[in-house]
Amino acid sequence: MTTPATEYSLAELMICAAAEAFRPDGEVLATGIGVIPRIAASLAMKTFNTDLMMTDSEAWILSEPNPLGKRPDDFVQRNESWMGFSRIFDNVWSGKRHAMLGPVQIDRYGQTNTSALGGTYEQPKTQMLGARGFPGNSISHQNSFLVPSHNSRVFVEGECDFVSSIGYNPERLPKGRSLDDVDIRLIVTDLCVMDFAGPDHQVRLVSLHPGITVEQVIDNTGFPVDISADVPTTPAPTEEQLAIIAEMDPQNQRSFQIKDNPAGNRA
Amino acid sequence: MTTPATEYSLAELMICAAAEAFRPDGEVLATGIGVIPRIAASLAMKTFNTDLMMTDSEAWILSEPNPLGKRPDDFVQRNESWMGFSRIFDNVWSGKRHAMLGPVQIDRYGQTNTSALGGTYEQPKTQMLGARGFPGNSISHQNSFLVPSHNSRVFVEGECDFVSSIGYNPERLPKGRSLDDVDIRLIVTDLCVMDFAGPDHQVRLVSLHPGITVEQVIDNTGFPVDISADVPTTPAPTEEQLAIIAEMDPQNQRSFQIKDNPAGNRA
Amino acid sequence: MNKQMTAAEVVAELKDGMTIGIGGWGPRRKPMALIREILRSDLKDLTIVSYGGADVGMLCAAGKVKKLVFAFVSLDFIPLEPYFRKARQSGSIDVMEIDEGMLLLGLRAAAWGVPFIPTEVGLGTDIINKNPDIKLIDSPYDDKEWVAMPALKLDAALLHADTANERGVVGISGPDHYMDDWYARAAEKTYVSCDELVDADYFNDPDHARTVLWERSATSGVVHIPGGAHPTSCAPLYGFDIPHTKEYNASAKEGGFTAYFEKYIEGKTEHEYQQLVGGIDAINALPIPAY
Amino acid sequence: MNKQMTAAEVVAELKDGMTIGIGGWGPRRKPMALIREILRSDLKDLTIVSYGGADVGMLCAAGKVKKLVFAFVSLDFIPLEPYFRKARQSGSIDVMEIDEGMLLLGLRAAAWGVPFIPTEVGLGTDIINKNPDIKLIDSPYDDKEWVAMPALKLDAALLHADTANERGVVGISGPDHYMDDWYARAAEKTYVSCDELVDADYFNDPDHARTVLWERSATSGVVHIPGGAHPTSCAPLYGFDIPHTKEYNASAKEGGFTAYFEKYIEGKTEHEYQQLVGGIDAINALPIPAY
Repeated sequence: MTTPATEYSLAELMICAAAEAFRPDGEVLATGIGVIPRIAASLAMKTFNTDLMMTDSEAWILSEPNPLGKRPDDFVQRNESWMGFSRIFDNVWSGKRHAMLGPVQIDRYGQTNTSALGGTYEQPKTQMLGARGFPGNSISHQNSFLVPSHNSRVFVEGECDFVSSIGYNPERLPKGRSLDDVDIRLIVTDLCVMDFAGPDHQVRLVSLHPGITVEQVIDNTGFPVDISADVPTTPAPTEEQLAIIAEMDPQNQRSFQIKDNPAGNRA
Repeated sequence: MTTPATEYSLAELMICAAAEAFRPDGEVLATGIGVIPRIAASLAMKTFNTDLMMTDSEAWILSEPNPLGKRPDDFVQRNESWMGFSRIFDNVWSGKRHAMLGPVQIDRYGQTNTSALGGTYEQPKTQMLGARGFPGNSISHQNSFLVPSHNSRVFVEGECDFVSSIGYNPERLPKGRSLDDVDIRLIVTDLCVMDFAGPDHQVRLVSLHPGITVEQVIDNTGFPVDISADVPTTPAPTEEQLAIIAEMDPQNQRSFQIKDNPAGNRA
Repeated sequence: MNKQMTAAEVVAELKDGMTIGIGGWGPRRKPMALIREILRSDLKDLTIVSYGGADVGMLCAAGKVKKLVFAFVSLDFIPLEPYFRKARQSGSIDVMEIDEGMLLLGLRAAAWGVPFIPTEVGLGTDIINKNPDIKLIDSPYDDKEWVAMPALKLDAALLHADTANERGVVGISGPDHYMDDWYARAAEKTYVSCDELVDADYFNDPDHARTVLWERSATSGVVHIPGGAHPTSCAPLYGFDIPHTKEYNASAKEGGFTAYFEKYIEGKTEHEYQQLVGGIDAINALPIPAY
Repeated sequence: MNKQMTAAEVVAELKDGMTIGIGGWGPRRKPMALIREILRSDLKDLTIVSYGGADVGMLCAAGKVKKLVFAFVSLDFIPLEPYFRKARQSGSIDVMEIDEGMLLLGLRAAAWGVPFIPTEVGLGTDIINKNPDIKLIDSPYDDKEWVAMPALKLDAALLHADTANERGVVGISGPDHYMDDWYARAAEKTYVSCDELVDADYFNDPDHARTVLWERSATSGVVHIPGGAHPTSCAPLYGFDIPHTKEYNASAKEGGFTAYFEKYIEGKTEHEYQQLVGGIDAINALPIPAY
């Protein structure tokens, strides 16, 4: 699995970068909501972390991830156990899960917003989905975020308008708990990969996508990011990874995930 | 259903008396543990309270009660819903259940003991089953008791050696609750039927089995019983009831429940 | 006991101000025929507890909702529910916004007759800040604080299932029953619409009895309405109606809910509604989606 | 990950003083081969959590038990467990005696990572008086007192199932899984003995996948031991061994546990044990009882 590809899309680069989030997980349920996170989890499960578990997005855990979209009539889904929505919470609260989701706002503490923008809480300017499972996910197990368009409307300067998930905010630390109980892994965007390994859980730049500069990240992030002198470049997908991605996404849904489906190397 | 039988066993009389406990229940799960309580619940379900529910004593709720013992090979069990032991507690805590059980001790408050006799709690003289589900049953739903041998070792003078189930004891009333929250219905013994409708929930004599005297009840009960001047006689089974009992217990297990299987009328 | 009722009889048993739980999940297995009957009634000031989809949107649009207890409201393939958004953005409903798992715990607490279940879910988030009625407690066993998720006691639950019998035995044979069992157990009264009314022998088969998630004592009424979940799905019988849901969604921008309501619901029987959406055969032919 | 282990490897991972949960119910689906392996070991000072049968009796008789968390101990068709009684009547074990449903709540609290679940069960009884470690609490939502049933966190759970695969997917196809799923979820490590080791495709069938009650991430080890529940039952494969259980029960009065242990367990492999009780075919022929 070591032949770097020369041609690949940004979406494919992001899939491979996001798959890395699941590498150290061991045997957990990998939940990737959305096309890129789901292919990322599938790629991890089919390569470097075969102990992962995934669902069919409905009621079954699978021993092999399903390809995206409509499948041939003779397709046999590799069920492993029943996993209705009510049982998902037994898994969430056990901590044996890693969710990768795409919130609308993320602040310097890793707090996210999936619910309401602007106005007041009683009358928001823009109502979105709601808190969903973010409160429970964030305090129960590891989480990563996927941001298809890295800008300072997502990475806000202040706190999120509504805080759906707990982050590394000392002001909100519950009694008897430590900030180390929060476990946010990677943020994968269209510009870079970040984590929370800066000083005092500050957001840190892990790698820049090919052709992206530190300045682009700084300019498009509403809060300071910990940036080392020598930031590595996000590794290109390997040919083997691209083949698995194509197998998992035969209808090329990934090509619609990033505006204009740009190439991965923007140098 | 109105032809009184002239020949019937004491066990059959007790079955019919015990079935009365389930008459006013409406739609609840009737759990009769032991031969007489189970036939009693079956009789109630097949006659005057067809809304009752019963299980197969394993994992299924039935729409018709199973006969006792080994059934013919072509027998079709009338399943209605899965009801594994874990789900039983959802039913218990909903209050929609009536259990009829046979504890080893019953005191004046209707508290019962199924666990330990004599000695200390750390080292009882006689260890029995344990508290089982009695604590939960007693505080969640209505309960009745079946006592095959009415004597003052069962109906103890003081409190039970170990209190497995809550009763009408003001000393043990939990904060914020009322003695009326406790709901003990009938006690059916080989001598009589009793309930807790005396003054301040005192045990009251409801009816005497044919040929049994008030003195026999008093002499064999370790605490005072509320007894009216004119105590009725427990009604004889009807021929129709005996036919159903025979159908539910084709191997006549009921004949082994009371020592020497006496006749119901001991006059 | 024969528990068969009509949808109108169910709605007649509901009262203004009640707390009503609605089963299903987003666009899946919602008791939409019962919801339509509520829309036709003068019922009002309801507190709705739901993993919400168009059920919540329509009730909001029709002004039936005083307060909503929710973790999300979504049409799924259309992420945002238009009429729920309008209600929120106009400040016209009170909300108790909680986590999906907290909603489950609240139903379980109600089902088990306890005032709350402790959880750490919600700590450090605005779920706690925006819900002063949800209390934090100490534990007698550690030095941490915990969220005391209160029991969500329902006056009534409205559910849709594929099979039921007249005694109130309800079978859900699709792959997921969602939290419907907990709605049934948390409610004072539970009303179930069903696609198929089966006879008692149907459940003799252990495979069928396995699809029964609560005792019939937790079912108050059964309404036989084939296709009654439309435009939401009822696996394994039919999928959701994507074109109809798109039309419903678009109505929020063109004509408003009044236009949708007049076209499909007002003064119409469920049979007339079904004719307008293609008829029962078309409903039963809606494909189950794959993800 | 291949999670296959031997019974000896499982017991080697257990440590003195651990809290160990044992699945099944009374004489039903107990991991008896694993229990026998513990009896052969020098493991001691265990806290056992069990809906108890001969598993508890044998561990008590062999002096392995420091403390027992229980609601009952029974052989069912023989109501009282002789060696549990001896242990209690000699005052040789500590106990936490609770209600059957409280035990379930304690496992659930541990599974959900919360310190307790409130319940009214136990109020007014000696369950509370004899267990000073079980605390009463007030509710922020009413003026009543409640029992705070503490989480029963297990260092290990020992379970027996009819099917499993090498990755730790466990299927229980008998009519009842008892509380085994909650034992698996409440435990740091869960070890499962199974009658049949199946390949991965077995669970592709939704009917088989339905028999799986917890994710494989909650299974640490799988031990393939056909007949491993003997003398308890493993429906639908075999019933309990009534004659053998009667002999075990009688041993308490004649010869004591030493005689039973020397005859069936000490220095013997599981295969030798099975030969002494009639062989695996005889075990598989034990009839399932009807009540």
